Amino acid sequence: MEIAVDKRQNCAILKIKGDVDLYSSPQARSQIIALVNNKQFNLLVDFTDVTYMDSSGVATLVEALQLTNKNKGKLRLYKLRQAIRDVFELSRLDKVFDIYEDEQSALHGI
Amino acid sequence: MEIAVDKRQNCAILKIKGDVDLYSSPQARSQIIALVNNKQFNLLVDFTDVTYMDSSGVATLVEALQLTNKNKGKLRLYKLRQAIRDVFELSRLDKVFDIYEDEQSALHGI
Amino acid sequence: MPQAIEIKIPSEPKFLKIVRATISHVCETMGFSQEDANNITLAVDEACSNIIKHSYCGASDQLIEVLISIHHDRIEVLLKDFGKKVNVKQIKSRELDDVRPGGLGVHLIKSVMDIVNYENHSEAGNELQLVKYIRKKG
Amino acid sequence: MPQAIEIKIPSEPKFLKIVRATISHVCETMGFSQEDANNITLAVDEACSNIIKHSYCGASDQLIEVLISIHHDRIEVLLKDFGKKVNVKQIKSRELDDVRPGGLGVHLIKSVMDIVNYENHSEAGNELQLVKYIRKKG
Ligand SMILES: Nc1ncnc2c1ncn2[C@@H]1O[C@H](COP(=O)(O)OP(=O)(O)O)[C@@H](O)[C@H]1O
Ligand SMILES: Nc1ncnc2c1ncn2[C@@H]1O[C@H](COP(=O)(O)OP(=O)(O)O)[C@@H](O)[C@H]1O
Repeated sequence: MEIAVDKRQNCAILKIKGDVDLYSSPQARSQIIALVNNKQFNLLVDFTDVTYMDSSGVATLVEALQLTNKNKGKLRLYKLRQAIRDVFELSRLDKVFDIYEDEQSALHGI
Repeated sequence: MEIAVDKRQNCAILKIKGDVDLYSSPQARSQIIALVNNKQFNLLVDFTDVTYMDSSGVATLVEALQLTNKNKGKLRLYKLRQAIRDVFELSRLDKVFDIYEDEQSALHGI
Repeated sequence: MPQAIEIKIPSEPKFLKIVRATISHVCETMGFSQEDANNITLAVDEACSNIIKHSYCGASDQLIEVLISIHHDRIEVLLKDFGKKVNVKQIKSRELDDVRPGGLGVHLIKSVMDIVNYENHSEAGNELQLVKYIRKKG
Repeated sequence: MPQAIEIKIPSEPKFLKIVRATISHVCETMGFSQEDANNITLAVDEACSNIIKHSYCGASDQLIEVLISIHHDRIEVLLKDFGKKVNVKQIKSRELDDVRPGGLGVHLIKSVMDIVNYENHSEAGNELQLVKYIRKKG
């Protein structure tokens, strides 16, 4: 897994590539925490190239959601393929997260 | 592996998708032989979506080459990714086959 | 006799991808739908993660055995570890309404698989049997 | 102790993809170049194909064992079958100039791997040891 971070307007776009699993999610977690520590409270996550995600990836995102919420920021996810939507649905978290179709709609009104 | 066959001018374009290995190459072989039996002697093979090829795939293509040559036809391959070029090179067959960059150059002068 | 595939890996997270690739390919050859194949792969992956985290407390040099049996109507996956014996009653995800990081793996495994069976009567370690039936289309 | 991964599959061509996915992932985690990883995957795949074709004469219900050892400087792959004993002297590809279908597998294996060692002193079947060292970049 690799994460490229791109600053746009008042948010950071995290473009994640590869599998987010028990092996890689600690790295995702520390990159997200580093952004929040740098006062980056609006996070957009681009899932276009996320090929797999397990519950440790979901846990990382729940933590990111709590961190951004606490700081009155936003966490928005977009371009999830079906298998990844299914993980959120099975976890009953599809309503807890703000999930968008694409970057444009995720950026809207942030 | 799947092969879609498309008739174009005086040739058949075989678009192969997936891994060509000991499991799938018998199917590739029988599709090629069926085309030759139908007097289709000019064969173009599009490798864009060929993700892997082993020596049984190479063997199938050598047979196709012999069949088309015998019938004064042509066999042309194009859009090979590096790993597949390497298999031809390791087999010292990169000069035996007519290998092209893309469909347009492969169709030229056929 | 069913066809069998066996994989042994060290309890190291970076090798879980091997288990996923194997399960997903086996499911594909068996005729599971893409959705079921993805879900079964997720369930087996979660179960392996739990072995690493809980049975082996994060140690990466222990053994995980994955035994896959291909039946005409179902896939059976048996996961074996040789770590701390689990109290089977404690294997339970958090309440889903109590949103917090973690505590979802067992819920995912149980939502996805038709049979989920923890056993540890054997000499050392634990066994988890996971079964999923092929859904007939239409 | 080196890390070890073990896979057992039936001698059925459709399962070779599992072996390839495993080898290719292991090579990637070990730091082999993409080219070397592809080549090692090819070599192991060719060796498994030869077991199916020659040791097992095409039977698809026999056992292939793949033992992978990860060393800091090399990957070692040991392939075991329990079929017809090979006459090691007969294991030879065709002359490369004699272009005809087939007869390339052993050539590919030998071109790619640093050590290729056929043995069959054991009770039943054959063992093939394949070793590839990691090339230091630059
Ligand atoms: N293989 C296992 N060995 C021991 N305990 C386990 C095992 N799998 C699950 N458990 C127990 O079940 C609980 C719930 O597991 P899970 O839903 O996967 O969430 P998490 O692993 O994030 O805690 C774990 O916290 C643990 O106490
Ligand atoms: N595992 C094996 N068991 C027995 N014979 C083998 C084995 N591998 C290779 N051989 C012998 O070596 C020859 C060359 O193998 P190879 O180069 O792979 O070409 P092919 O398999 O197409 O004949 C085979 O024809 C066979 O006689």
